[in-house]
Amino acid sequence: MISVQHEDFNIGVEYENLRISSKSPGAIVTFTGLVRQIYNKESKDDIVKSLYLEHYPGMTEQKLNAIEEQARSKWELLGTKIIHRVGKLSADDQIVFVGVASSHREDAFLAAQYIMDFLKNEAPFWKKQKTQHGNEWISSRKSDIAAINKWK
Amino acid sequence: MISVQHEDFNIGVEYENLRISSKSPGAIVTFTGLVRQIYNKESKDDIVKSLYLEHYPGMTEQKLNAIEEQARSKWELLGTKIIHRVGKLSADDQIVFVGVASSHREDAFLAAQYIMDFLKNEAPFWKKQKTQHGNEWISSRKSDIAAINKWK
Amino acid sequence: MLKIHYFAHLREQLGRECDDLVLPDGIVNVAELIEFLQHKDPTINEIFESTPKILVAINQVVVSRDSEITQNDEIAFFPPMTGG
Amino acid sequence: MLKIHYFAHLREQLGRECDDLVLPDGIVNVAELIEFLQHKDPTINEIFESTPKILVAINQVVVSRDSEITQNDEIAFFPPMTGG
Repeated sequence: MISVQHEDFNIGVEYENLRISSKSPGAIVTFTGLVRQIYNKESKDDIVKSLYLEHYPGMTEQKLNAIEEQARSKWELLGTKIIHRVGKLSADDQIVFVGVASSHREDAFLAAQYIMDFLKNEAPFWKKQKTQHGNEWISSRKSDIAAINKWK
Repeated sequence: MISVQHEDFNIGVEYENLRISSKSPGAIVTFTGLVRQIYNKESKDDIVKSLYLEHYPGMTEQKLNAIEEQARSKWELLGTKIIHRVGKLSADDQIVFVGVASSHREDAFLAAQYIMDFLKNEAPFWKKQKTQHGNEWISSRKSDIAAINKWK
Repeated sequence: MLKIHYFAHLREQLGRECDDLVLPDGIVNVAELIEFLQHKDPTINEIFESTPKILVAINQVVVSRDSEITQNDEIAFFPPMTGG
Repeated sequence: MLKIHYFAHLREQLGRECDDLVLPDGIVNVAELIEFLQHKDPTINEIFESTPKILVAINQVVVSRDSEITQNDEIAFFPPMTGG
């Protein structure tokens, strides 16, 4: 299941939903991405005041569903959930949640990583951060693009 | 932080503790292991009625601390938590929790997997399961032993 | 009628979210459409000249610049994704 | 005095959790201690004969069978771990 939403989410609730809706899982992995106070290590004085998340309505949901489907075809999964927030966020806010239930831990770990790697590169979201130096659209990271290649 | 305990644990609470105690994490990964109703795929009629978890008090805590320390020396982590239950458990009960907070998702995912792989092979816990066919000590899995080798 | 969407800094630089455009005669693929828009709109020209990598989607699927465009397609231009 | 702990099915087969033993003369390493215990206790002999892989810890650290034992060590025998 996927959700693109303005509202915050609760890991405890999401975990329990996965646990209850999956048939006797042996392993549940959750990933939560949060807004770091300092996004760029090289400029440590740039404290993130807020983050604006733009998306492409329609395409975003379609892409997240496709990524979830790909993961479910590659591993034996009992349940998956993807949540991504949009709009204005502050430092330390939660941005993204991926939850995966499976019989075995390897499958749950791999699927959660796979979903995050593809979400980063293929789901149409864009981040703009506000620091004391003004507003700036964040560029994509080489390490995120490289992360895709390990699945090929 | 590690804990070997009889009591159940709450993922929502553990996640929030990690989130609050870590300084501005960008990624939090949680792994939860649960008692599967069917442990062994080859004997599908063996429904797990209960599970008894034995441990070696003292050595267990020492080993979990060492595994946590190893993970913290290999990756840049902002917070870690390991919980393992002992005593009598039932199907679908939670057994083990690993939570890792980091600036980056790769480190959080790798550290959580590393901790689980070493916990499985090196922490002195033993499982005895009760099915309709009686009680049986569970043997170690080849796949768990193999999992260690990928870190060498 | 083509619907052309712009996202992130493209949208900001352009000062609008989308354009409606009747597919011009002789325009067959994405590359040709971009060239047409660059001639038509100096701001679009500037954006494409100054931005190293702009992605294109036709009907919500990322495509290459030699992909064919047909009337009523939904086109979108945006920088590489940075979600998650 | 050595303290010898048994865990999991070893403990169950033996019917006890631990033994106290004064380190016998001439016993220097784990292999020799196991041999000594097998001679002394038929159930221990049976356990070691029938179990393919028994791990040994000295003072809560898993060691190999040629590891030296000294008086007052805490010894433990157990099958491969199956936690998690």
